[in-house]
Amino acid sequence: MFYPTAGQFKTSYQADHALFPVRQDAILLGVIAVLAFVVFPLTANEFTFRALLIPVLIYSLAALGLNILTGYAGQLSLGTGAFMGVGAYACYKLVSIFPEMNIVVAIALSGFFSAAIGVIFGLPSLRIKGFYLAIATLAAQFFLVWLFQKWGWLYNYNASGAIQVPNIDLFGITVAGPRATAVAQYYFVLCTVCVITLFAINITRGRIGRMWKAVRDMDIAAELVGINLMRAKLTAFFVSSYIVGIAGALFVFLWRGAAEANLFDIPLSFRVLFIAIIGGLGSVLGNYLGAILIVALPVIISTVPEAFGLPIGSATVEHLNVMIIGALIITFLIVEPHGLARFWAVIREKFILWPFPH
Amino acid sequence: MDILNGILVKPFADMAAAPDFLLQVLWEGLVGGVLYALIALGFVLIYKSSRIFNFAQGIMVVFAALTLVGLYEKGLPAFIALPLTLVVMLVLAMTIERVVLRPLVNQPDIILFMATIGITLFLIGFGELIFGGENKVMITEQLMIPTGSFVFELFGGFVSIEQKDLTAVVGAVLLVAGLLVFLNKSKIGRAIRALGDDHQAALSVGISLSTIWVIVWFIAGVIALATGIVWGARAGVSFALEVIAFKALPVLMLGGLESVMGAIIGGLAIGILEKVFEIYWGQPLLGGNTEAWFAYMLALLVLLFRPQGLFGEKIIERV
Amino acid sequence: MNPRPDPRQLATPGDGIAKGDVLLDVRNVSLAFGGVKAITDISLNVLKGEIRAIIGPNGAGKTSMLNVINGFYTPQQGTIVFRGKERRSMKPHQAVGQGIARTFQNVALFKGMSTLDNIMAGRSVLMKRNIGWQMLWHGPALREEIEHREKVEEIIDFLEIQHIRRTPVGKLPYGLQKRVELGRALAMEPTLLLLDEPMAGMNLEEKEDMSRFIIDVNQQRGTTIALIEHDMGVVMDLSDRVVVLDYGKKIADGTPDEVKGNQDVIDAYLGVPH
Amino acid sequence: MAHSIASTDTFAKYLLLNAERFRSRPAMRFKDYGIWQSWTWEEQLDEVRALALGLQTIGVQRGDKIAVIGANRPRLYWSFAAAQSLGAIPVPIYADSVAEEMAYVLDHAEVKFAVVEDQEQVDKVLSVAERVPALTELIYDEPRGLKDYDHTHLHAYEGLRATGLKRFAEDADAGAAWLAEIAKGSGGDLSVILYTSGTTGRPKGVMLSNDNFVLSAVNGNGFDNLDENETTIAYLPLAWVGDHLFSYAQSYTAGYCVACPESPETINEDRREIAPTYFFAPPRVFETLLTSIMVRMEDAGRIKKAMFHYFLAHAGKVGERILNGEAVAPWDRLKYAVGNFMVYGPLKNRMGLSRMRVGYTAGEAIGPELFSFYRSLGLNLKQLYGQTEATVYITAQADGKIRPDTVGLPSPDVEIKIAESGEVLYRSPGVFVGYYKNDEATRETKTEDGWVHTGDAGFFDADGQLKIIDRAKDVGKLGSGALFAPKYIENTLKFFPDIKEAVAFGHGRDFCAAFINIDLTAVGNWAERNNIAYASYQELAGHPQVYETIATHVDEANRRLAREPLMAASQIRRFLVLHKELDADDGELTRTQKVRRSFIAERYGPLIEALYDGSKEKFIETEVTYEDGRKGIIRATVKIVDAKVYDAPSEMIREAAE
Repeated sequence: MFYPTAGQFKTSYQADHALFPVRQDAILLGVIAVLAFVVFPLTANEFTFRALLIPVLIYSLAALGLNILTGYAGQLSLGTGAFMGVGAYACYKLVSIFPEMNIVVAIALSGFFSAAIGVIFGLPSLRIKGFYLAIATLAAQFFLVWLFQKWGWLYNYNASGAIQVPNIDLFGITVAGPRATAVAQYYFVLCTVCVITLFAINITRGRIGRMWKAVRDMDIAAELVGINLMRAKLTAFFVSSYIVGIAGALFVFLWRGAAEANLFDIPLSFRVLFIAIIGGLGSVLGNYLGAILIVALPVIISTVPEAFGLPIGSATVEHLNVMIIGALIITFLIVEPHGLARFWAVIREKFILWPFPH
Repeated sequence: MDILNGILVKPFADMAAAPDFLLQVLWEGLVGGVLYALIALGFVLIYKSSRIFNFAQGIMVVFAALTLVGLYEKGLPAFIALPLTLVVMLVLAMTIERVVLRPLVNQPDIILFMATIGITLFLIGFGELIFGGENKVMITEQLMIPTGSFVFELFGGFVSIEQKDLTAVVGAVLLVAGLLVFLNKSKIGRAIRALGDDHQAALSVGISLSTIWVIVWFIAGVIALATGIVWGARAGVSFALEVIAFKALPVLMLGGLESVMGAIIGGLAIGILEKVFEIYWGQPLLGGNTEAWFAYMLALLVLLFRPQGLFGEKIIERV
Repeated sequence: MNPRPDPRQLATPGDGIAKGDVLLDVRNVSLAFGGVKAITDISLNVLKGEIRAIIGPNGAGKTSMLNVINGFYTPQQGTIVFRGKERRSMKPHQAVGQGIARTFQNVALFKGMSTLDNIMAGRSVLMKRNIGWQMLWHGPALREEIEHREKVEEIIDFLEIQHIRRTPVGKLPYGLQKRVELGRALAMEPTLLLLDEPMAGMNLEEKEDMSRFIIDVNQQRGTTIALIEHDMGVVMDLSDRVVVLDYGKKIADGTPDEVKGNQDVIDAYLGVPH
Repeated sequence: MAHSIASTDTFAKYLLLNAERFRSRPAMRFKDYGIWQSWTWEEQLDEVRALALGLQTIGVQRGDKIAVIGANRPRLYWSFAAAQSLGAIPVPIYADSVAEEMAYVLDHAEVKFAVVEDQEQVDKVLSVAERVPALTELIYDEPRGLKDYDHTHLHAYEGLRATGLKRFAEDADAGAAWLAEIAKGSGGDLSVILYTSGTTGRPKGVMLSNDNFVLSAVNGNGFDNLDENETTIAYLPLAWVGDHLFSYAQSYTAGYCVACPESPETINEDRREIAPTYFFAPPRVFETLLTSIMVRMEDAGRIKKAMFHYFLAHAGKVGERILNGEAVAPWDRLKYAVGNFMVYGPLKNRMGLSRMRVGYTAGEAIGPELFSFYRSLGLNLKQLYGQTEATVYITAQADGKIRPDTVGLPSPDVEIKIAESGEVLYRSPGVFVGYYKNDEATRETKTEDGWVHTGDAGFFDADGQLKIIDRAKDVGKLGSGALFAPKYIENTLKFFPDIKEAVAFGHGRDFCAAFINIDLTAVGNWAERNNIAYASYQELAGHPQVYETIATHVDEANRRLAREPLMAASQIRRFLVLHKELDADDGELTRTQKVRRSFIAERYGPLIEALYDGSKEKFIETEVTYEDGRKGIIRATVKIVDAKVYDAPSEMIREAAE
């Protein structure tokens, strides 16, 4: 039996509004949680942590942030990378100025900086729509990256112009900096991502989420059912940028360890956008699926030929990689424009309806 | 007071003090603006005819230039490499129509936009795989583009105008003029213009949608090649060139996504203004490299007052 | 124990205006786009508790009139008095706050959302819990969500759309979409409900259903209704009073019978040139 | 409170008992406002008491008849209990009956009060109120649209309930008096009057006592080990004896939970959500279910379809034997297990039957193939043979002793004998008191010593299981003298999803011939897939390709009939596809959707003649009644087709043993 849903009924709205109204979904999530919290840490090696698990989680989070803005509220943004940068630099400055500050607090606070900047750059969304707005978000992208380069205070006037993450402990365990172990960082990122995902799900399925979707689907109608467009859009920019900022802070502090301004340039924005779109706009799950695909793909492309004994130069791998990602994006858009999340939804629906085709 | 002085007085004093330098700056800005305008023109054409925001326009510039240089490096003479490059652009247009546009017809705008980003990535990877990633020199002389420069003595100083820049400007003017004639006078051109408004009307001209798309993308490819040659002559050919594609975007915001005139005027305006700003304000006050964002900030400001761009049509919302 | 609220208790809360008093008074309103006059010096009123129809041929200015009433357009001249408050312009979402809800000529639902979510979205303005509670979901935010879900379920029950509760509205047939849209407007608990051609594009059976719902809304919930219709037949049976517009001008106002006998109205509908 | 009453012989007493022994166990669920609103036994007691106390205020007294009209919803079931608690007698009436039929029953039963569902029923009752002099007060559940009605004799259920609650809260005596009223009730009292739709003539009011229902229900519970852990779904008409037993009497005696669906449109979804453990459906429901399964599978991909049919075939081979606990080869068992994973399990899940422990089908004979199909999936579906006059149970199949072609052994405490004429007679504690105000009919049906004529012909087979052939009066003889059992033939035809209804003729004739009604869903779907355009039912029914399809079904049916020694003679020689759907509104079907053969024979006389005179087609005019009551005429030229007949098997015909 695939997805036996018979006999699952709700006697209260509370049960009907549960996170997983269908029991099998909850079981599936439980299995994934066991994998993520127990099996992976026990089995993964340093390379897997650094090249797959941690980046997947961080990119998922960034894509989740973008997805809230683009997928839920319908405001296309091309400046995600720069907002990640704001989070990262904010966290760096907080840690430099208040070395005693708990890293969790520092990261949580750094999100507010990117959220504030996000709201400022979101203001034009009240007047500008569609692609015009997308281009407007590029203004944030280019301006902020320029600022990261030119404003020495941000990187403590380092000669290199880069920010370096110091060793930071949490409850006696080093979680950031050169001394941190991959496992510790993995757990830190995993927990953060889980908590924020839960919050994001809750927001998107409640009143605010509906307001966003209403604005996305038809903004005039949304206004005429009493939704304040300005507030709805700016809330979306705020929440989105907050999450993106956190992802940026994690990106530097829990993964890269150091960063220069151009790390946050347009390629990063696009990478996150790909994840959100290939994963599926308007879905939380999609961000994870998209991130797994985009992060794992280069690893696969570089390891598979080797496994078959075909040595390929690293430059060639890089070029092939870019090419394949491009082709994959097009293929995915043609096959399932609504992304991997929809793909899964269709499969799940098939399982539920099995053996019937529809 | 120093700051106010630096912002409000000193730049203008500098301009007045060295008008020859100002002229030089304006010329440089103009040349840059011509290039922006050309790229923006490619965007506008495609957007008008198919509602696709073609992010790949910038990379088509690089791809075209790279193909030209690459073919030359493989030993083909320039007069063969140039038409061959045009053929490559035609094949590219046909491939895109067949592989990308046709399966994605009727999808939401954002999906098509993403698809063009996919095309961008593919072309980058493909181009680098075949021609290599290193910087190449444009075959300026082989294409018989003059490389000298005219020097005018003016206002007690001198202004230097490179001949290839002049060629670029003249070439661009000719290209745009030809394009306008094509769009306004030929049957296909009218069909392309009609397409933006109404698919059915365009189809009644008797040309299939696929053909029109191929033609439009091919024209965009030709414009890209022209841009690539000119820009390559100035800065060399490499994928770093793709950044100029981003420069074309604020031009579109200013000019409106559907206006050919808007693209030209917006391009020139941004080219000149960003140069002037960089020289007189950016470098002395902000540490330079303001060209990275100036155009965007300018466009953003303009849009706040005219959300449809300077030349876009006003949208009246109806329910 | 078991919440089975009596639908009769759903009537909108009192606002000090008794049934039969003037609820909405449109005074000498004119509206033009550029040089084109959409509405010329029209006055009309809507009494509390009635079904008021605005009819007229295409281009008579009916929709513009609704747009003026709910703040989407600002008239160049004239004022609007709603519940005793005079104003010329306001934001559409403020109109909702004052108790004016509406539906649209061409269904304007949120296509990506289910029937339930669409109607829930209609209650956005009545929900207050901030983002902090929303994030946690449990506690006040959940209570609020459930409270409003109960109201929405009453509307779903009322409109007999239980079987499409979870269906994305984009997949519904047109007639049902119109019903969902009415549901969304009802969810706002309006004092005045504006319906823009509620029966456009429907077959006879659907029209009859919709008429029944409109009457039930008016009677059960005590909602005052102003509706626009192109087709005179249905309206005459439905409404208490009718105002007829033609080329942006008011040409008749009165009970259905009075209007039916009016020569200007007959001319307008027969298309006598001006 | 000590409600415990030693001798629980009425449902009101069971209610008190259950509120004590089952307290917070669910008694009733109702999908309303999007969720399953639930009531525990304690809450159910509160509800029933509130209504009873409210009913008292409008004058309900012992012996009054209270009509109950509407769909399956808790408040109407509570009306039964509330009325009975006061000694009044509920008279449930089919909600879909037209005003005319309703007027007769209301008047005949001398109904004084009526509890109805909504405006539609209020209007219907009011429209005939003049003809029902006894009727004084009308109570409605759904207030929608009734606001402006004159409320002098019209009462909102909600209002009565509120009054009742208030009385109970404010007046301690009211509650005590109510308990005293309950105590007055006894087993011999009339419990309910159920009007049987009857295939001919006016409906008759079957009077059933508390003893009838309580004893039958308790016996039924014991027979199938039903207790408070079961769940059932109530979706069949309230006025039907089966529903009264399964959704009311057995629930009260066993203490299990009854779930009411949200609306008729959502019944399938609601059943899936609830997944009843105890389920009842007439063959028609199982037929529709099977048809929709097959139709939906038609759209599946080739591989999936092949897989589906492969495993169904395997289930057909070994499924029933596994269910019956017989020996099956391990390899077959393994294959069945795979099939269960891939097909049977998901199928049961989609049908909402995956938790079904006991399922019954009754009301009319179920086609053996249809029956076997469900059993082969692993569903413990059983047949039951019963009547309103018997309070349902006459025979039932015991677990493990199930054969598709019999209706089982006599139920507990039921005696059965077969009359000379072949008619089945029974005697049991469930035997009805009599027909209301119709002693003559009572005498015709029930003998002095308590034996009841079923009107069905049947015989006991070698295992002692009862086999019903047909209605006693319908069983006829072909011209050759061979047995002609029309229903048996019709059921054979109806196994095919394309065939919705069939009417067989042959009594006194040379051969057997049939009318066939296509199933619009199944055939329409097929037409769509084959790009066959049609504008109406009539056009589709007359389509040559449809005829071809039906002809292959008739051919297959004849092969099957040929295998049955008793039936081989009545293979179908000629048939036609009827141009209109048989419809209860036209009197062609009963309200329970049984074919009214004699009426049809009269109405379509010319067609029958054409079947036997060898003509190739026949023109006919038929009067029809539309949903809104208007009448119209439809005309058609109906084609008649010959079918192939097969040789009977050579083995000896085993005649009925008794």
